[in-house]
Amino acid sequence: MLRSRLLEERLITMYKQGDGYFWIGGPGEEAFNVPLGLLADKGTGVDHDFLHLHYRSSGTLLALGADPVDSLRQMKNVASDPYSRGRNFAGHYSARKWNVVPVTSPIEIQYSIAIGTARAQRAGTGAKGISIVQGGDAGTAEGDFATSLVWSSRKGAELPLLLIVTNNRYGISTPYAGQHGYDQISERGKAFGMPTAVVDGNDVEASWAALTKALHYVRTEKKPYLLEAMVSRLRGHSSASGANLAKEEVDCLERFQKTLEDRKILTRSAMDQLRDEVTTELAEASKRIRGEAPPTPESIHDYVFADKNYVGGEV
Amino acid sequence: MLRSRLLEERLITMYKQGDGYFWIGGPGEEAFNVPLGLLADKGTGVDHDFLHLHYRSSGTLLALGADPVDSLRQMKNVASDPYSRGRNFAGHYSARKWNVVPVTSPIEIQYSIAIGTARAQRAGTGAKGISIVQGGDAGTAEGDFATSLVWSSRKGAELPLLLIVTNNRYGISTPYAGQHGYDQISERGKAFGMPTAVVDGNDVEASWAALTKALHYVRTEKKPYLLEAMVSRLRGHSSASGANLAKEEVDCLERFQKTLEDRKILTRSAMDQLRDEVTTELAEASKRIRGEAPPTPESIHDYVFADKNYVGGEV
Amino acid sequence: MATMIQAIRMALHVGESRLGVTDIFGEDVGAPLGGVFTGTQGLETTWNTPLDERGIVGTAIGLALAGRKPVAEIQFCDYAFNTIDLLKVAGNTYWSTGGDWNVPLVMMTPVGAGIRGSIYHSHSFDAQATRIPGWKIVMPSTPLDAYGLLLSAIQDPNPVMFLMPKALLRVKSKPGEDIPGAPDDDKRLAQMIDAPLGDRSAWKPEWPALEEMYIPIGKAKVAREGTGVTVLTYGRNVPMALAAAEELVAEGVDTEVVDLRSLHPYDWEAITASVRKTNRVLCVNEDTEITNFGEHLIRRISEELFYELHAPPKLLAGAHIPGIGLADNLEMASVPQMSTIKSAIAELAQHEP
Amino acid sequence: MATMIQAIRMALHVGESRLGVTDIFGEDVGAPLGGVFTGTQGLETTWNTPLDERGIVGTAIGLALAGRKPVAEIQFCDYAFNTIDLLKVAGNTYWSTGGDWNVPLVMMTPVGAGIRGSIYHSHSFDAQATRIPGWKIVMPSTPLDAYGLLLSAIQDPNPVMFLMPKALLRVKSKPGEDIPGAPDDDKRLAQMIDAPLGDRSAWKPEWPALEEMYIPIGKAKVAREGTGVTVLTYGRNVPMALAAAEELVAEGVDTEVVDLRSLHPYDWEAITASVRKTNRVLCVNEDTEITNFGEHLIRRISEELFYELHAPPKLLAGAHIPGIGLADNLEMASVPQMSTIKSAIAELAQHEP
Ligand SMILES: Cc1ncc(C[n+]2csc(CCOP(=O)(O)OP(=O)(O)O)c2C)c(N)n1
Ligand SMILES: Cc1ncc(C[n+]2csc(CCOP(=O)(O)OP(=O)(O)O)c2C)c(N)n1
Ligand SMILES: [Mg+2]
Ligand SMILES: [Mg+2]
Repeated sequence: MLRSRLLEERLITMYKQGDGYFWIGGPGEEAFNVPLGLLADKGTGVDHDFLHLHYRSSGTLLALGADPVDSLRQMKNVASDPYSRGRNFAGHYSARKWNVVPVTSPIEIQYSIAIGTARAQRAGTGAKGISIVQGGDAGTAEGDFATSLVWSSRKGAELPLLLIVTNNRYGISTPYAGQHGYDQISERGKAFGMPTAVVDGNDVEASWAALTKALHYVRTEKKPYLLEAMVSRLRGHSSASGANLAKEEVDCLERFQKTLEDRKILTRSAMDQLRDEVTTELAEASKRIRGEAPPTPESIHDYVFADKNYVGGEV
Repeated sequence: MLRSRLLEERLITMYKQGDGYFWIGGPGEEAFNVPLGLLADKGTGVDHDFLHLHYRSSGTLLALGADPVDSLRQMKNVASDPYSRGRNFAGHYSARKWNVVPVTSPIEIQYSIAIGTARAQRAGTGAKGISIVQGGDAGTAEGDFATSLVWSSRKGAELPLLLIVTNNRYGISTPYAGQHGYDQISERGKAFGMPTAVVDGNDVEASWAALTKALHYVRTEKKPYLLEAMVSRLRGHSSASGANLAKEEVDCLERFQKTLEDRKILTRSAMDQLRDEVTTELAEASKRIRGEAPPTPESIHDYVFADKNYVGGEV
Repeated sequence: MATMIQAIRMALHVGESRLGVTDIFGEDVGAPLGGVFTGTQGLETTWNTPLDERGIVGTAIGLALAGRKPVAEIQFCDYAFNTIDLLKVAGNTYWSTGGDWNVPLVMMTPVGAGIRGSIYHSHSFDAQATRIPGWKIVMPSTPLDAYGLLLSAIQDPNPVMFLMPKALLRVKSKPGEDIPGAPDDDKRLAQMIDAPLGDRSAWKPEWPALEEMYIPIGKAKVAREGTGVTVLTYGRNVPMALAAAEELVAEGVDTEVVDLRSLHPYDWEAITASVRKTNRVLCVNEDTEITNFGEHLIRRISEELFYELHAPPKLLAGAHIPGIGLADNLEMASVPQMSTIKSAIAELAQHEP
Repeated sequence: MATMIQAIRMALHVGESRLGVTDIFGEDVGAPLGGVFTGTQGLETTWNTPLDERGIVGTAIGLALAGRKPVAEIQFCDYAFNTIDLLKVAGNTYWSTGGDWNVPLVMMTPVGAGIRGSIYHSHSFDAQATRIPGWKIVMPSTPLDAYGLLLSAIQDPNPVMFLMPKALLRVKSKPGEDIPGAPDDDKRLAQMIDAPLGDRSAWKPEWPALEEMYIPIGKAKVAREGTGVTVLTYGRNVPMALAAAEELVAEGVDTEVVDLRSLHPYDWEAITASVRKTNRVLCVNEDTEITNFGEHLIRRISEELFYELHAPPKLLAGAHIPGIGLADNLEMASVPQMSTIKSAIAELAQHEP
């Protein structure tokens, strides 16, 4: 969690120092997203979980084992960015080795795509993995969210899909209130006969428990489950809105650190020391990658067409 | 109801005799669609009801006062077809004088368009009319149905919209069972806090009552209501599936005629006489319009751009 | 002598029984109907989706990413216009991820006019499709090409769009163009693979011993050799152009008809060779004529082969109007017909520089 | 000296206060933000929609049919590709109903590259838009044109698409091109109509006494007269072409720059006049180059003005790749730049027939 937070802070600093054009990310969602990365069954192919994530998912990626320096590379849009080779914005992860399906900028389409990976894993296929899809609250107004509910819950053809909505009560500048007809988005799952839950995503233990329960259900029943996590948006929407600290929001990291301190699991100074270490490490890394090569102009023509079926297992 | 049924039968005969290329329509929905036309507040502009109908809505149009011969004209695609000037398929009505918004071939988009007319009539505008939208069961899988639920139920910004689903338990060849996660589509409205109801659309009295109740709610509360009518598909999907009689389906007209007879409101022979009269009338009309002129080739370029704002009141 | 729709069905059978196709799906694609044009009758891996094109395209992408081999159908291309964003994603995923995820899927959809389909069963999709980078796009004009292109589409590791010219689906193959392994006798073939009318719950097709045959994506076919005028076309307009060419022989016009077959990537070599030979070029297709794929071809020809042209290049395409009307007069006036193709060729042939 | 985004805001103010505009809406269009580019700050009839582009377009159509005058925004044109079917309906309703219902709405959306917007904030929409019959499509290159075109769009009884060149939104008008009625002093104007940073709940704009000024839809502007080469362009590429033309004066090349302003209907007369004068033509736009609107212009020019051309016509457009990459090198290599426009003009000028 701390590492993920510090990564986002470094990315924001890079943006502010002109080492990147745009920042978007997940400070405020770590207490939920880190457990998600730890609990997912990581690997390649239908026997592991497919992750269709949001653009606030650094916490999940780091928990899966991603190198934070690679996030800096994407921010700096250098050729060595392993997620998009300098093509895409920060936070737009892709990692086939862990079934992390590319994060898409168009809101909510991951919910329509996730029903496809889930279909490949449905009961009877013998596939051991499930699919997990995540997005924001405002985005649930798109038809793709409904597509996901409809397709995953068809009687007799249910899909092993965990639908997650991370509700930070905003879509850019537009507040949750006034845009929805229900109190909680999870209510929309009920009509489709799927179990639903709301969890305080600022509480890491509650998140862990809610995810464990939901994942267990989807894995064993091979049916959909809708989980809504109430989270904070600690740095506003993105760099476009300044990326400054939103003081009115609960900080899950502070809360977790306090718990650790109260329960005497870690001392404040140990935590501060770790913070300093990681901060320095990331600051140095961000300087180092300044020297890495940008993509060449001609490289725009690379990777238009594949000549092998990599996802089909060709190597 | 009888007139509407006989109109559809005539249209099918025309198709079978080569007097038209395609038939689609509403035999089996009359007990619901005729009351809808009678109960709607017809007229032009926001002070009357906007009707966003399905392609099975002849019953509603005739109840509003449409001339059945005009339907034959559309079937025969002659230039005098007032709904589309020989351009569109049978059943694709449009009547600005009665706020009948053009029936669209793409399934379900009427639900996204209806929120616009309803918005023009929402509480506070002073508009007296409401909007009514209708479509089939299978079509509710499209995101536009969800769009309609989301937009019409926003707290504090509710729309006066009656959402109707005519459930004939088929989408072309695909049965209802196996495509949905709930028993009744109306359940989907509950999450959005709107009242819902299911009615036997083969029962004309029940339909009348359900519509009256739903319309009253939408008119007085200026909020959405979801009504699902269980109807029959008496002639299959369209001419593409043969348009033959589906004997296993309940025939609402027969049922209504039996009631009328049982209650001694009309005698069977009086009804048979009416049937014969209308049948002859329509048969003659269909012959007569064979002589009407087809649209000219050059007319394809007409009505690409308007030079007046007719919907805005210019004449 | 199979029809194009039978050829498609046979290719899908080969696909699912030998080439790893795992899912053939779309609205009414599975039993009992087997597709509104019968293209998927009797297959093993078909299933009926909800009525939701966005879900269909999304599912196809997801299945592909999960290592399966989906063939998704959009019932009519007229109903694919709410999915352009998803089609773009299918086309950009390999590029956006710098080669991390390829997206091997096939989308098939009927296109074009010619069946009095009115406004929403007459759309073309070639112009829209060629605007979506990352897709390969093919469109056959004969049953054999349909068979060979569909097999190539199935084997391709990229998203491939297979456009089915609606008006040709029931046209039979010409002698010598039989599907390899299928019986030549059409009655026999129909008995083997066409579902019976009425109850078909107990029916099973008897598949012929089909041979694989691949038509490479990106290769055009000179459907008729000639020296006077080049016609660049595809799909429904190929037989029209061929018929026009035959009629023009009497007028001393020798027409070359190039059937592109692949719209992207297209066969620039074949186009160049033909234009260099005839020095006169007509592009024909049914899509609306502003921002039309034929205009791309003409632009490139004008740029690169300007001094080869002995007459202004010409496009014959659909009228730029909001729809194709139902009445005979309307449909005929909206898209190229044999007669209008014929006069356009004749005019080009007669043009004096 | 207003910026283009201020000019748009002022036009919308005139629209809602005098021309009957009833609803200005879209994602983040209302308070507190007033649009991601500030285009709708301080207006009276704005409101924030759910995050659902299909609902936005559907609502716009419905409001129009109900006799209201909506101006709908799609936050970035990159996110309009899931609504093409609805845009087609807006464009075909008047035609499909044989004149029964017209659909008077305005849709505005930011387009194009130039802000390092990466794959999903760099799309162009001109090629896609010109493929949808029944729409009028405009795209300004100056604040004054933006003002005058938007007022015309609002008054039109048809659907009109107003494409906002993202990279020019903050560029100020040139002397002599002031918005009629707005103060020339930009500080003063900003004080009057730009929302303050921070809490703006109590803020109200002070609107200048604006005069109506209409730029007719369908009329191009000769942005620079010249006799050597014609450049047909619009939006972001206009100032680039003008700068290139100035630099080329030193090389003895006299460039005419035609700013189309309206893409549909477009000003064929102005195009013809310019091509007849210079006999050399370059089309420039940022959209991907296969099935591109510039190809339509070149096709028509090749067909109708073939013998006027003293050099092959040329298109300079976006590379035909799945997206525009973020890194400087990638964006610059993907769409025309001043330097590439300049060399293309020079090459055309030097071409010996
Ligand atoms: C289809 C689409 N429309 C609009 C946008 C622009 N946009 C980017 S983020 C965003 C708000 C998303 O809000 P929410 O779904 O609540 O997610 P959050 O950012 O709050 O996590 C919008 C409108 C987009 N990316 N995609
Ligand atoms: C967007 C779209 N997709 C597909 C079709 C083809 N189609 C026409 S009717 C139909 C079935 C509709 O079923 P339902 O919504 O239940 O209405 P019903 O015909 O049963 O009244 C389909 C798939 C279409 N018209 N529009
Ligand atoms: Mg949010
Ligand atoms: Mg139905």
